[in-house]
Amino acid sequence: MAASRYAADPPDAMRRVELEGLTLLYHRTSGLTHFLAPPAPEILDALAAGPASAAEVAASIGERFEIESEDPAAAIAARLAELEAAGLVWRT
Amino acid sequence: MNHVFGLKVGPVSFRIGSQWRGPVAALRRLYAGYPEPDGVCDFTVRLEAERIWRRWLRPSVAIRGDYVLPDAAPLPLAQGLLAAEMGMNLQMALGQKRFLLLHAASVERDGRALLLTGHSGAGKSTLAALLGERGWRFMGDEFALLDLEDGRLHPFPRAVSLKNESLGLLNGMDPGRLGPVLEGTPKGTIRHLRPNPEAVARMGEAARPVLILFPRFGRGLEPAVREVGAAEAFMRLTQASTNYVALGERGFDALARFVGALPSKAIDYADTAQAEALIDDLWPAA
Amino acid sequence: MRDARLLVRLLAEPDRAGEVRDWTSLIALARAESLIGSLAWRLEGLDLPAPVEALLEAARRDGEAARVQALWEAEMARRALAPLGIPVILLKGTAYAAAGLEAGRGRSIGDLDILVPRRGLPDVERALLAAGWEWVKEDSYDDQYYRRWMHELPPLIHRERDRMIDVHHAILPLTARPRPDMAAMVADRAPLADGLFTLSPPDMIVHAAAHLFADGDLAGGLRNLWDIDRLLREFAERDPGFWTALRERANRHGLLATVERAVRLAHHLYATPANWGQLTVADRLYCRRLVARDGWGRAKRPLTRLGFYIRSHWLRMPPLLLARHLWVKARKARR
Amino acid sequence: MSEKSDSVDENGGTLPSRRVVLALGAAAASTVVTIRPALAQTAGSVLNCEIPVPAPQAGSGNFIAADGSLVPPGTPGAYPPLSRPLKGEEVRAMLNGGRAPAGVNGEAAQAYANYIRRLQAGMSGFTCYASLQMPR
Repeated sequence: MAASRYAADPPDAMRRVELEGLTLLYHRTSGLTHFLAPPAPEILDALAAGPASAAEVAASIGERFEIESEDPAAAIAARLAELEAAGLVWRT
Repeated sequence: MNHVFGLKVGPVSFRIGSQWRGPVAALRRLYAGYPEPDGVCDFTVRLEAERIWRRWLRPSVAIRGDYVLPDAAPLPLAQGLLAAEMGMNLQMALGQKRFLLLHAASVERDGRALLLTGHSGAGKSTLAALLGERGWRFMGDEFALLDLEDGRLHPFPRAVSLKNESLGLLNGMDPGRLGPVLEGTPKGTIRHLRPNPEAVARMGEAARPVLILFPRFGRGLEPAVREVGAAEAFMRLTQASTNYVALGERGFDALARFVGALPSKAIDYADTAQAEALIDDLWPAA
Repeated sequence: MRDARLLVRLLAEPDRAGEVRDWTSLIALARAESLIGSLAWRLEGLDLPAPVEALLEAARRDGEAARVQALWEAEMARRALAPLGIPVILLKGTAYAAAGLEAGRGRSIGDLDILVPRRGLPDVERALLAAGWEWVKEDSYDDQYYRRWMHELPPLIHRERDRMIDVHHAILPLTARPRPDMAAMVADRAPLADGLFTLSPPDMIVHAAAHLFADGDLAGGLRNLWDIDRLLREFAERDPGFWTALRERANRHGLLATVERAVRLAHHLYATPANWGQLTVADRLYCRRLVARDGWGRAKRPLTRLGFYIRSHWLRMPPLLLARHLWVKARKARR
Repeated sequence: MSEKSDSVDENGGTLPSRRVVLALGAAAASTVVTIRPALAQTAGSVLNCEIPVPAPQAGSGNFIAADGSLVPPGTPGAYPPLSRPLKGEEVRAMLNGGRAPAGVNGEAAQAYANYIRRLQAGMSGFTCYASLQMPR
């Protein structure tokens, strides 16, 4: 089975304000406000380029950051599931 | 409706209709000196019998109006004034969309406003009423209205509702400013206090907010001050607002600007003298 | 203000706003009829007293927020149901908003209403439950009653977003006497850009009319009739053959009389450009019922209302079934 | 997030910029919190409300199990419906301090409290419950 690919709204569908290391995000499509902790904003940044699988998201983040995690794949999958439940990403 | 009363409080006007004379007579006394609505009212409140016969037989007042909550329970006619107050609060909580509505008290000095917010029992009403008699201008004890365009606070100086232990504050107060003692209400004994003439005369003057306080009251608490981060303040204020979500992006922008521009602090106090001292300490730096 | 006639007149002819003497009553009445958003849009740009304009501006923004929320709920349902490959047809307010129709402007939108083919119901139910929706009611009688006799699943609510969804497989209860051709309705659906659908224009009117008269006691009827006026104007403007298509379609669903009455009432109250004959005696009773609200927002004419309430139950169920329904409800109330 | 000073890569060259360390969090951690509408604090000042236990539309004859779920009448260990709706203040006391309403024993009160916590929008009593909840 092919891995799920995830998509996110384009950056102009969101208003982001940084407050003390957290990202306050207003999602125009839903009218909802979310508080995001790292790495959720970085995942949205990675998806701004277009749909990607969890592994591709991890790779893209790895290019910009030094990743600190026991199990990066599981952690990214868990973060994507949270973003999906909030409606910020969806499976294509 | 048989008895009608119009009332303007800050930038908001109400039309209150009642099937009984009592509640409207009490409102007229309590709000003597308040301006009348100019032209159109933002909200309509109706005080009416739940069932036709309940107008005469053990009369009870159902709180109705433009916006209603299905679970609201009626009050005995003797508490009609409280029903009117709750009716106005309900319209604000459910229907106010012109301002970001914060469940908070506010007072002003030298054109700068202090916002006090926290859940029931934190002492906002008592503190605002007290400060309003001691050189501050009382702006409101229940709702603060944040302007979505310019970020200023609009006054909403309704009568202060004091409960139970706080009633001591009314000792020595001009009896002409007091409402009737309402006993046995769902919140205990309640008595209303009309804000002083300055607060009423200046109800049209908005003020720039400079400090947010989250007071916490408790016997045995040591007086203390704690910094509240902007993110926490944002979160807490969304939960203190009934219309934050409904205002959409404008609410988001207004609130993000608000918490970004102002210091927020939590204060603990065990009596009003301690709270006053803490506020006096914090105010000059704000 | 003794009834809602002034509100009706202003919706039809906004230029007469200068005649309003009592804005407070008009606004209370419009709020009570859920027409404040529609009124605010109709009066946009007119020279109104500043406090009135401020209130209407807030109502327009509020309507916009409601639209965003309703479309979001539809999108979340789409994401949950997309893997099933079943057509999902938006109904009522959400459909008007999603299709960008004038009827959706400023309209308050409550629950999300969707229509799916009846054979797809079990899958839809499972997919929604898996995506965070939960049953609102736990009573088994109501549940059976819904499944056996109604045209929709028992209502579901999303546990995070607190929004309800009504999943219909027909536009009228299965017990109602007219039996619309649901297969035809589903087959003629109109696609939206995102993979969801609405009903075809004639079916949208048929559904709105059926909803107005046959399904309910005419509560909120003024707003539902306003929907019909807006839809009729827009569809007729787009397609000159629309009126004929509407008659044919209504006839096919066994709802011609219902649609005709809706058109007559809309013409009478909102000056919809379609003269489908004189008002009947019954029509006049409907009009009385529709405008029965005063300037304090209070419902008037309790007897007229009661008559319509009884009638609404009568229409939904054959008499024997109705008796059984009322009997079970009464026994439950006594327990 | 923290920053590491310039590091040397495997080829012996210096990376052009400092790399930011990004912790991905444990699988069970939570990084998204959504703001929900609040009638919250306006609570007591706004209304004097009542909560029927259970809500009529949830089946008024049903009993309430210890975890607050509805079960058929007579289920062992479950509690009968309350004959009168609870007042907002009674509910607040029950939820906050565990104080039982007059005429209700402690264990039953626990079950009723759990029932109220499970109320959902659309059910009788929900708006009252929502308005009684306090922000954390």
